[in-house]
Amino acid sequence: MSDLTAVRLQTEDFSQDAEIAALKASSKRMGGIATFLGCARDFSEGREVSTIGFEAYGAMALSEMQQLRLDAIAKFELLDARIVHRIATVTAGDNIVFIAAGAEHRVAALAACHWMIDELKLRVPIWKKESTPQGDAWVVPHP
Amino acid sequence: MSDLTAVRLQTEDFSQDAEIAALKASSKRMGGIATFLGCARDFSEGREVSTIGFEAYGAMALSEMQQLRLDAIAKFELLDARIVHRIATVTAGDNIVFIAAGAEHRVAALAACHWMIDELKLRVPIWKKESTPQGDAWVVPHP
Amino acid sequence: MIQVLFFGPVADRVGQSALSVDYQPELRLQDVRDTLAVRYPQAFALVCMTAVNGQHVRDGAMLLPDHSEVTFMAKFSGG
Amino acid sequence: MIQVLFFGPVADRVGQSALSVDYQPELRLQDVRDTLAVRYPQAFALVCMTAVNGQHVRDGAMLLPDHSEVTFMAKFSGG
Repeated sequence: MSDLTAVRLQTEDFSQDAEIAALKASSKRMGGIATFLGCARDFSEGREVSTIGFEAYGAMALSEMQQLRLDAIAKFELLDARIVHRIATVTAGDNIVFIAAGAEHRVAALAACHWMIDELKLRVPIWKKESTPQGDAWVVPHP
Repeated sequence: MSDLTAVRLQTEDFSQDAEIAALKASSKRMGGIATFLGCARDFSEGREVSTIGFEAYGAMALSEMQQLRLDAIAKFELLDARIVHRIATVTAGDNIVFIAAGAEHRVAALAACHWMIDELKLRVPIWKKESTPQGDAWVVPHP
Repeated sequence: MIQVLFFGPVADRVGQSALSVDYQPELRLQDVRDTLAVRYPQAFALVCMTAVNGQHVRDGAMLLPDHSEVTFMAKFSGG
Repeated sequence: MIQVLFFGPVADRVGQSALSVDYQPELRLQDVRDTLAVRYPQAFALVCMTAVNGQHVRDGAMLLPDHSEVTFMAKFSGG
């Protein structure tokens, strides 16, 4: 049985079905569930990418993700929310990050999901390195 | 092996994992996948709901959903999109509708997913009947 | 022959999900609607969209070809 | 002793992921930053956020308690 805590950093992949089942278990009043799944691409900023590696300041990243979940639940009156981020080396098509927001109605779920992935990128101390045929480079996000 | 056509009306439940895998198979350039899952609630407009039944004008519903998918792909430059709607009698917590939008970047995927579920409700000839302890009633959507 | 279909709340109020209307030349969509609305006023009070052969039609003046499938529909509530 | 942590691109440029700075009374966050920025100018050119004991700190005048964990971080690129 894998760990299905609502907020996790982990090496291994995750299952959307398992995450959604865990989210739904919190309420029978959940009418809308919005999710965002971030995946590794084989091409970025004009360069071929062979692998992507992640490094996190683990303790702080986890506490920032936990706070982000609570902030989203309060801000959008969610019934529940989940955030999972892999810290691993991945290749094209692999899952990287999963956000789920469950609410009574769809508008709150969709808005919360969008907000959570935007905030995660700003708040959570994780860094991404892309390996390309030209060498490795840490990604510098656009402002 | 269940049918994994990109647009479907079906009685049986579906798997998010299977849908996402099918969506991803279309491109290695997909960096963001946004999904919306609509579920049956045990409570609606102040009334307890025991079951929800759906009826569709099947041929038209399917062609409207197919067109909606193509419109979303064109409008948001998606790499792929999927729409699945169950036509069945469901109870609280059961899946009803699934929308997935895959794009190179998250903003397009999230916007397309939101747009598709809004448009589906406007365009697709499906009707919902709620069974409550007080009797059955077809749902009249708000304007 | 024109095939008329009803679904969901409209079918409930009509008491059936399909009926036929005799075809005649120059038959317009609005003619079929008017005839049926007199017979099923409660059902037609719900009708806010019409399709001919599975396509939305807004123009009641549309001439119906023989063997058309006409559907009078209440507001959708899927999703 | 103050424990200083580096991650990702900053760690790469420093050449290590942790180092220690001697504690002294009245030691401010900015003092540690200034000292290390002289030693590792290329790494600190990337630093745009600082945490003390896992909490974001913007005020360089913050006094560092002994045994603090200080982290100088480049812009995040997770997700």
